[in-house]
Amino acid sequence: MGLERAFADEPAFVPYLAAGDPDYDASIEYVEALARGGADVIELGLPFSEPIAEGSTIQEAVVRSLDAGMSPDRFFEFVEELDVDVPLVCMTYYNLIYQYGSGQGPEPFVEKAAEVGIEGFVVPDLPAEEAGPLRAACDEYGLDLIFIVAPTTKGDRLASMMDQTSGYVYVQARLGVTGAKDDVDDATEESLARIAEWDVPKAVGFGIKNGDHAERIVSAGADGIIVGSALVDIVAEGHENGDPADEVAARLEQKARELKEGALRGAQNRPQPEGT
Amino acid sequence: MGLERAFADEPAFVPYLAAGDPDYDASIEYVEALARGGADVIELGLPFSEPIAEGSTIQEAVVRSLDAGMSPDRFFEFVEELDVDVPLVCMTYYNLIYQYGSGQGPEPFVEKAAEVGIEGFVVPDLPAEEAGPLRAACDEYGLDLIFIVAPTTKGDRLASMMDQTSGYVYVQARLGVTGAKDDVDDATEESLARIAEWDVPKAVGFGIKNGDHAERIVSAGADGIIVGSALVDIVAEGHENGDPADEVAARLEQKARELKEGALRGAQNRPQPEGT
Amino acid sequence: SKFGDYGGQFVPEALMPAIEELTDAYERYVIDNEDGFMDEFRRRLADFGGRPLPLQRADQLSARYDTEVYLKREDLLHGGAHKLNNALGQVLLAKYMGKERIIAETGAGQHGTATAMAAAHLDMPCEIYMGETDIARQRPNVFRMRINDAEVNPVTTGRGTLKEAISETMRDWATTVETTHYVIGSIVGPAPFPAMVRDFQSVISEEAREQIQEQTGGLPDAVLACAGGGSNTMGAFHHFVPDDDVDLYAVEAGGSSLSVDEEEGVAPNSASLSTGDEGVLHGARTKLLQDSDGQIMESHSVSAGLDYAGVGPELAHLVDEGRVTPVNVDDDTALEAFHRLSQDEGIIPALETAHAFGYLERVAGPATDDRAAEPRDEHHDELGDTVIVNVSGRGDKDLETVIEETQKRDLDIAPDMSIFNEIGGGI
Amino acid sequence: SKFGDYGGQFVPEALMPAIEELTDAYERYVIDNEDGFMDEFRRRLADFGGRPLPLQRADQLSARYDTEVYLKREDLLHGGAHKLNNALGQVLLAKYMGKERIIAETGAGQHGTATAMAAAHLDMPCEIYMGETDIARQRPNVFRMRINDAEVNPVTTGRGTLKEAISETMRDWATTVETTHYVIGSIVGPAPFPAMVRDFQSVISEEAREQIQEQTGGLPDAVLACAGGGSNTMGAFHHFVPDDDVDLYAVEAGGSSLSVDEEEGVAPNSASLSTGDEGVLHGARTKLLQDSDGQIMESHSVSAGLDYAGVGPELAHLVDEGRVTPVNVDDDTALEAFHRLSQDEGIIPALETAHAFGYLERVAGPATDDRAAEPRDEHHDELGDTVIVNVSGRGDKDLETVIEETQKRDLDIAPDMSIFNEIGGGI
Repeated sequence: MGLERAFADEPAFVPYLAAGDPDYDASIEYVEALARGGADVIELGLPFSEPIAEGSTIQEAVVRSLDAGMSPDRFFEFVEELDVDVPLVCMTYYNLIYQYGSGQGPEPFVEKAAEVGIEGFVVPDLPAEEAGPLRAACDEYGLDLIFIVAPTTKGDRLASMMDQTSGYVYVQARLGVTGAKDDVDDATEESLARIAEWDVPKAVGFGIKNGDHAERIVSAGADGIIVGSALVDIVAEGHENGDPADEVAARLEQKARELKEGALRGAQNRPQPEGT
Repeated sequence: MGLERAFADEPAFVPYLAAGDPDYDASIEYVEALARGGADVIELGLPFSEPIAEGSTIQEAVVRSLDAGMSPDRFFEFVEELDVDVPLVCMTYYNLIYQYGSGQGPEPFVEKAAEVGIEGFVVPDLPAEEAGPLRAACDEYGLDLIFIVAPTTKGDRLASMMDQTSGYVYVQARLGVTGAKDDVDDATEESLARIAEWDVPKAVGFGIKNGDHAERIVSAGADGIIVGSALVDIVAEGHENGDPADEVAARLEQKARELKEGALRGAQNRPQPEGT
Repeated sequence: SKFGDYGGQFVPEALMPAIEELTDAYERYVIDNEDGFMDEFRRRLADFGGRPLPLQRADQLSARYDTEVYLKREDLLHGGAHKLNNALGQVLLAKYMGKERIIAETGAGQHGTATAMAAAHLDMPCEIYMGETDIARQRPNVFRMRINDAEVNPVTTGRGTLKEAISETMRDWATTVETTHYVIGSIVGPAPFPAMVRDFQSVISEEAREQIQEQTGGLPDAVLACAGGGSNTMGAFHHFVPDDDVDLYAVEAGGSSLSVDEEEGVAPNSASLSTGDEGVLHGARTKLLQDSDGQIMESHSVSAGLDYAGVGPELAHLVDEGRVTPVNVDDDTALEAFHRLSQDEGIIPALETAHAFGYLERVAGPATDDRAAEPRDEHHDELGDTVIVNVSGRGDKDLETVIEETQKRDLDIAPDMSIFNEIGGGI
Repeated sequence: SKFGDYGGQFVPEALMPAIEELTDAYERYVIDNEDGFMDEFRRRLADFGGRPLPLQRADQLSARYDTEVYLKREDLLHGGAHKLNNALGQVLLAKYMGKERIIAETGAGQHGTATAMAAAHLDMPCEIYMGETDIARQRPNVFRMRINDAEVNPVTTGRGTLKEAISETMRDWATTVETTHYVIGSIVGPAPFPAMVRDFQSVISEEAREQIQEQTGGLPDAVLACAGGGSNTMGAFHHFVPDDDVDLYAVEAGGSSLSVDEEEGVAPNSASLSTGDEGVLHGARTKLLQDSDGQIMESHSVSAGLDYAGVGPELAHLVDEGRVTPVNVDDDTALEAFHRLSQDEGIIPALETAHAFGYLERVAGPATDDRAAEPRDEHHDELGDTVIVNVSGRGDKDLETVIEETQKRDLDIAPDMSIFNEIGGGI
């Protein structure tokens, strides 16, 4: 439980890639390029065969990764092999976590993740109501469990999530799944207002494509930005064109830099809070 | 009313052809060939578009004739043009007879038929129950109306038909429609027995293919034989092979001769009635 | 055995004894319920067929036409059309008569499939005659018959369509009358078929008459049914015939035109009640499409099941009497009505059935250029406030035809299907 | 929202408010009949759907198995399968909830067609997601949906089949929850779907339980239903669950084999109750076909409608409790049963349904080499003297598959179709 530290000094840039997309070795290079590009936390997707919460961009990444042989055990090897100095979060679906313990619950998966250096989880199909056992295992091994707050999340549900989330909170900036729309929704400010009193950093995701988007989101009050599809697009395009992995890695690094810089600009623009 | 005369001296040979099969001119030749071959009465089919009582051989003849333009008016021309010295019977379906009078009933058709020299009718879809108007018109113009006695015709129906039939009676030798089976049913004798007291000549049909069949039927007591499919087969085969009409006519004449001679042999074999 | 001057028994002599035997059986079992025949028939119609079937108020159509429109849902009968009412009745009757074998002919295949189902249900061997052209056009129905264990005998004579199949079935029957029953599929053919088939189908109007009274407290102002041979028509009308205030509309297939090509012997419609005249066809005197010689014309309809040159003699009689009003709608109107019922009510009707709805639209629908002269409200004088339409069958069987014919016509109401052209696979 | 340890709500946070709203609506309208919702639902099921549906004694099968076999005739429901019970219920509920739009996913197309029909009937815009591979394989169903005015959205991601269509529908819903209801087609998905779909489908056992008592004076010894997702299964079982003496058999698709190819991630069957183990799929904890990592396996069945890697959580629970017995039959046995029911009873069943009859044959049928050791009479100990089989749907949709799969196998019972190879035309 320490992902908060990545948001402490400046707005955090939190990129996502599906581990093993399009193959194990290239993916190692790509993740390392994101770290070089300024990532503060990296969300690594462990692909599940039924990614019901993903947009088509990430869904296709998941298929590429699975076709190339990714599995939970390979994922843990992947994490161990990574040469990055950035906190890593595992983003996956609950069945993989649950099943790793041969039906005994999430604890064996969390134990193994902690062992290889994972610091937290995002589990898109695990709402707060079903999260008890995973939350307990995370507590046991000192890992964070990050929840997603949607624009539709209101009232009692917010309170219940506030109790359970740690590390940071993933703020879904607008309705829809991980997506590729070009606009940055003005509802970001409103979303942030609803969780203003939460004491975890607020990372905003869904739809951030470039430095300008990043800047506007941070200006609106986000403690960090989460970017997935825009990066996966670069991987997909490189794969389709048969580009060498180092070229694709360079593009990812450059995109990461653009996004991080946008976030930094956003922090400068941010209106000073009144009062405090 | 005089077709009985054709059966008076010796067993009658009654061939059938569809008028106009495969075309008007050839059909004239064919009918005349039958006369030369020894026909005592000729049944000329006036083709109807829905020949429900015919076997497939005659059904196909009907289609050829219709396709070549046969119609009731052409049929009457056909009859007028024929150069034969044999009584002619028109075999057709009731709708053509009925409709010729523009829905006024069968009388106009019968009048026209009488005018061109037709001496009688066989109407396969007109049972005795429905025959009143046609019987009356035939009486008015002096034409015969020939009914078909089936193996299934029994009891009251026989009596009613006996009252109405004139010229000759068409004895269907076995169940089935005009057909092409090779056997001559032994039921012929039984059929004849059922109408033994009728005072019209008994012509037996359905399935007679050759002189031997003809002989056996007459031996069994028939006053005449009716032959259709075996002759239509010759027309069909000639048409399919593109044979010249005169060759086909020669074959028909030969077949007619064979059948007539068979019938004559049959009469010699016939057991002398006891008593009378 | 007559309906006025119509009807009768114009069949080959060899069949007359079978017709007499059938007449006797019809009177004993169907009319007099001997051995509880009708009880068993009704029980099997319920358990096997799914009767009674709903009389459903059509919400969207009622609003559209400002008239209470009720649907008699024969499309829900086992097999997907009213056909089973008759097929089940006749196969059961054949069993009571001690027959050992069932034959039938079929054109579009609906009667064949119903007969095959009924024969399988009652454990009777069954053979269906079908023209080879029709077999190629209607393969799903052919497969259904075979799967129900019926023999399907391809008829190769002539053009290989319904008329040849009828001849071939007659021929079979003429040879096998003693052991075999020929299940005629409509209210046509020699007596007693027209009356018997009507009696089996009259369960439609028997139910509908009770249901409409339960639901509305009164009788309808009009009953609409499509009419080809006329079995669903008379089935839907029969129990309303004595109700003089109930108008009965027999909606025929107007095809592409009501005019006739005598030269080709083709009537591009199947509107024998509207345009035909008296003659003798398939065993009965009735109204039919014929040329001036009396040769039967080739009929036409986009709906294979209406595509017949004759019509039941009882309907011909009721039209002459003025009790039934014959009307017709053309192929285009029927196709539009097919799409309208599918879209507005969630019921995909048979193309036959769609004709009845096409007439409803023509009489009661919103004004169009064609109808500009007739103010909207006038239809109430014609159809009245409450109308029953007989949904004689479902349209799954017609999907291919509808798509093909719709694309030819570019109808406004039709759904856009172009997306599927880009994705492979046959219908 | 749980059935023992099964069930739950494993969905993205964005959907949770919609799930809560639906739970509230389910409790008010379905459970408490607020605003007469259930009355309207039942009225529409009757008028539009054709309920009640018969419980028919199967004469030939009863003789074959020396057991009273009763058929619950869901094949007669409008649309041709039990699917409409649920689709109509959910679309009506969406209307009561003030939703303006319906979405659904479909694999084989049966749920999509039922939803499109219900939406047309209730005048609700409707979009159906369907994988492009499935669109190419199931074109008649695609056309039916379009003809009922539903948009069909081809899903081109992945392999273009059901799983991608489910993801795509979830994605739509996550964006449009405020105005849109997602009609899930079986007793799967997050709570309240499993309970709600079961309630809509439970009309099957409600009717059957009354009918069997009317007809036999007592309860059956066993109820058999095929099980894929399990909606017809729970529908047929629900009201018998408290009757401890009534054995409940869920007949799964054994496919070509019960063994699993972990390497390929393929289970050549869909027998998740028989062979699967606990996991989380599509919003619920249940039994499913997965590899040792927890990745979902590709399932298989000759019947597209059973071809699903999961099963309803309530069924998983009832199996664990010992109340429901999971059994399975393989593709061959199901095909044979398809032909047997078609030939012996005149009912062409869906291939899904045929599995239930395949089990009946295996347990109660005449001795074969495989069964030589089990004497004929023993089945009475197992199934008892009176058995209800749920005929979940009709098989018209399966004709192509059946013919193709039958020809591959050369089954003794299959009708000879070779005659049609000589005559042109596609299916």
